Amino acid sequence: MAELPFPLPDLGEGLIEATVLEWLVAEGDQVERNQPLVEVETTKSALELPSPQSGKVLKLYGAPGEVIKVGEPLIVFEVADDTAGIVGTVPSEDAPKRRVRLNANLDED
Amino acid sequence: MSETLTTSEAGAGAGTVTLSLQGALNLALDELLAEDPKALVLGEDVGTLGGVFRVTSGLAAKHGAERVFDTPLAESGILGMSIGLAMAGFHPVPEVQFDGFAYPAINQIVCQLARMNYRSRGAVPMPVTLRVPSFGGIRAPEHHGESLEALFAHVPGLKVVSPADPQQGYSLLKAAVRMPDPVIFMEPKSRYWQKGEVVTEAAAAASAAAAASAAAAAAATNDGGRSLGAADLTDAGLTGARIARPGRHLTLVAWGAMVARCLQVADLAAEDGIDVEVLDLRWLKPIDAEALASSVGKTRRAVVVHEGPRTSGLGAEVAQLVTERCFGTLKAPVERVTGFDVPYPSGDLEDEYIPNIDRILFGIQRVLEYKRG
Amino acid sequence: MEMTTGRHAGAAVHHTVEGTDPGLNVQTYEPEHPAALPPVLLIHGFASSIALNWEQSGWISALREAGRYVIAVDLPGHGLSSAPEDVDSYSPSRIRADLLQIASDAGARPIEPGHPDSGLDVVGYSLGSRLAWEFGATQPAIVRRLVLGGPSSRDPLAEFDLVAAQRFLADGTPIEDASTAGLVTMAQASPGSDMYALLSLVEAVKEEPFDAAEAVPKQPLLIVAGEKDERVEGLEGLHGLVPSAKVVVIPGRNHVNAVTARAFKQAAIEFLGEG
Amino acid sequence: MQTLGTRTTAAGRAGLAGAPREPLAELPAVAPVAPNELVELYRLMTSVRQLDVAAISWQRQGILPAYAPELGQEAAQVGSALALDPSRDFAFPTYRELGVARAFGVDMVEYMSTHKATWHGGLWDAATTHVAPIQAVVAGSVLHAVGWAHGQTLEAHGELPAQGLAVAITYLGDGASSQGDVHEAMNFAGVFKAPVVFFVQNNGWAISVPTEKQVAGGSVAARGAGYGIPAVQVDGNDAAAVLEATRRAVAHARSGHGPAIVEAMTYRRGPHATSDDPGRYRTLDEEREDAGQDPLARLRELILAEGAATEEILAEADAAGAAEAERVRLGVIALGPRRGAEMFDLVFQEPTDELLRQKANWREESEHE
Repeated sequence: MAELPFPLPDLGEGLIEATVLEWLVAEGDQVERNQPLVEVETTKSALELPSPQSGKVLKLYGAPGEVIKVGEPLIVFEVADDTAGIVGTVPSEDAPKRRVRLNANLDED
Repeated sequence: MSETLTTSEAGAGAGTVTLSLQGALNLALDELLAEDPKALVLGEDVGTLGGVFRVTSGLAAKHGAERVFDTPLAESGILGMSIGLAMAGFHPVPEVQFDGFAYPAINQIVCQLARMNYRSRGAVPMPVTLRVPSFGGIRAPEHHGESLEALFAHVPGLKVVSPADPQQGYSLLKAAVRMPDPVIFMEPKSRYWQKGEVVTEAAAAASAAAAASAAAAAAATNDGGRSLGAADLTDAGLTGARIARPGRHLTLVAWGAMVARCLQVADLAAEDGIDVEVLDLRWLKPIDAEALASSVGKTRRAVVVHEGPRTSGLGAEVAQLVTERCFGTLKAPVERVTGFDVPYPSGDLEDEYIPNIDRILFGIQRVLEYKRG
Repeated sequence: MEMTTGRHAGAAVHHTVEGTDPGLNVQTYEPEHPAALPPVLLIHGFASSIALNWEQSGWISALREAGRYVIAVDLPGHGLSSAPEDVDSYSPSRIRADLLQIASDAGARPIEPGHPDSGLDVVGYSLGSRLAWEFGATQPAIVRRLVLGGPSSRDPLAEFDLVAAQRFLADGTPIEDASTAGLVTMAQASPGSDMYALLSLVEAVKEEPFDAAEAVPKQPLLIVAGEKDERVEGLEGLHGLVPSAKVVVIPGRNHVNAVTARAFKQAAIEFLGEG
Repeated sequence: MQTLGTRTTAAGRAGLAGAPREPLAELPAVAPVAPNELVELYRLMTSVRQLDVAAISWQRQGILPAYAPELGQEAAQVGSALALDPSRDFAFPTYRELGVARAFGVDMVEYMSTHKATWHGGLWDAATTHVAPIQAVVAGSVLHAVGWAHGQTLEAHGELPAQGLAVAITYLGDGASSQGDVHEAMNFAGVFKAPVVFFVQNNGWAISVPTEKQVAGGSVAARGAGYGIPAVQVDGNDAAAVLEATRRAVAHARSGHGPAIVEAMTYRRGPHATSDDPGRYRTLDEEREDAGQDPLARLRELILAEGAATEEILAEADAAGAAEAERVRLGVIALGPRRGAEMFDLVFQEPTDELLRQKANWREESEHE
């Protein structure tokens, strides 16, 4: 198992900080990728941050009302070693989808 | 056992373990380091961290920081140092962290590693296996997803191999490291997390021993069946291609991550009544021309699928090998479904670039409906 | 052999429209496990967008998770929609007509007894609440339930000092009216919004100011607002017009940050899940 | 050196357990070169000089297609190579290290085979002679020396052997020092404390480009400070000084203190290669002025002045060198082409089927062996 910190990401448009509104997960929770983690408010809007990955929540930073700067730790995950630290994302294994149908007369074979 | 192996589970079949490709490669390296005191693992972040894909996880702790060690961040240095270590009698297994970072090491790979045996007239062999996490599919930044097999396969003096699943990863890595020649080992990084059953060499040996003692008693009732992977683990079973799925109407030729996609396509084609054979080439140099001839000689149709760009891609080599051997019986020219002649695109466009199910189906359809005119 | 062209299976729907084609950006979202309930139309607030008001705030994923098919639209001059030059394209009545067309194109059908997935549920926020109120009141045959977030019975845009705003944009002359100054700041901060389109919208709204009593929706109504929402003057006014309305106040939240609140989403999803 | 900001110690660990000792601030002192060693230097250098001069004429006579002369670098090459023990140390040359190969005991016909276009790397056995095959990418083998040297550290398993570590010596010039691989090699060697000596022959010219247009800062040795590698600059035309400096560098590496750099300031008196025309970039007057005293003549004067040997002994050495050059000439002339089959046979230890097919096809169509 490895610890993986997730800092407050760059929210774009030159925003440098955000205020924690409400945590949607608690320490000890098992979260899935894209599950909402926290509501934050910037000078422009309020938004939910989705989890960048699945894992167990080890530590949360910032009580509601506290300001966190971009790049400062927001949350620490405990993740299985085989998913930690990579560049890129683990591809999802979706059921195969098709739109092309094959059509052949193999009689002459 | 190293840390990554905690992901293994009790195998479904007797004598097998369920491992991710990462775990299978990790196990292979673990066993290689144990059996060969001259084997070394080196590269960026392969030691304490265990590699960015965790393939070398736990190996430094188990086999010592002298044998599994981090190098400074310089690919040419990693390769040049590996060459020197091989000259000193070691069997280095260097890693470049991502395929695109093999480019800074091209001089050492092409001008040095590939030629040292030749230049020294065989006095200085190069038993070096360069592990390269390869191909796309993980929406990574630039140079973190490229398909260099045609580039490597074109270089005299290199051998090139790419495993498609955990069993292949385990067995082919062992075969590669035991070879006295330089091998470029292209790991399909999009398949690192996929799990599969792996017959370890120890399990295969045990099952072979059991089979031998049973054979005497049951020789008369031999049904010709063979246990999973056991034959693949012999030296002979590892030098060529393998039929990943048998079929009658058409051969899909693939390697690395494209094998899994071609197996999906074969299932879909079966819905339309087309029985597709999937040939996992495994070795991209040397290419198993006899296996190609044998498969396409039977199906009389072939589509080769790869992620790398089309022009001068390995698909052209495959097509030519097939044409030389099966021209008379081919029902249609060999079709290629490949990446495009464009720099590897960003994650958002990755699905457009990598051959997808429909593009492969289109390729199959073009072969099926080909009319001589 | 069956062949399909293009990446997206659904072909674009083209209509001949009267006046300018507003070029509205419509996005639809399929749930993974559809519930037998009508589609939900989302209408965002002034100087906001689908992305800001609904996607990044977690509304789309929450609704999809609840099995709801979602139709979202960027208002003219907002988000990915075009910014037509003529003021008419921004008038609330024209927008309501466009919304009806959009909902119908996206598959919403009039309410039909015995068919729980017929009709259309509407969620609006801020300016979107005003549009939703009027839309519900004028389209009883299709609108089934209404959720109004951060609404008010009068329209802050109606009191907007357009001349001061234009002067400010032209040469930086400070805006005296605090409400106008606040709205301009918000609009300037809003990514993707066209400032002059937003002013056209204000102009159009001033021509058709909100009069809640003029048309009162008959549908079941949920009103949600942050406890500290300074714009919710007269929330009581709306409640007075629809005494049966359910009112939820989110503790500690204001007009900007009430939109992401779990309590808001949960109340809305629960309310819209009722038959 | 000025350090900006707070200096901190890196917390990360080098990959090596039981790391060798810290580098010394200065290379250890060694005994002065003994008189009999001066004579040995002379024997080797006169052989090398006569072979080198002869090889240029062989090229003019059509015996060799091309040759890279090392005229003027005899002291740097022989002096440095003599500091090593060819039975256990390993030399990684470029294509201009005749003197090194000769001092390591490489057969000179096998050495000249590379210039005769018989075999790129040369015909000698690199594994037994401990001289790596010739390769043409300047600085290409510098990293190999670091790898080989680190292998010696690994073989020692954290214990310094009684006879010290085997040492790699890698040769590079002022031109090669511009290559990125030299930086990587010095950095790796510094990090791993590899027992390797970087021997830089700064001969003033990389073909037509002078050192001042090649080496920023003017000295390759000065770079050692940045890598924490002790370095010395030495008069590369003074054979005894080169031998002593290299012995100090080797002693540093052998005793587990890690790499060292020796920069021998010398002069390429001849052209870059036999097809080069130095007149296009330097005048004869400049050559005379810059080259300084001929290293062989200088050593001869020193030996006679110190009474280390007589004129007669030196004359015998010259005669032996001339005889050797003649033997090598005959050997080089007698050297036939390699069998074409070697092209195929020596690519891999285990040739591929495809290569064997190509070989069979070649044999059939060319009617060669």
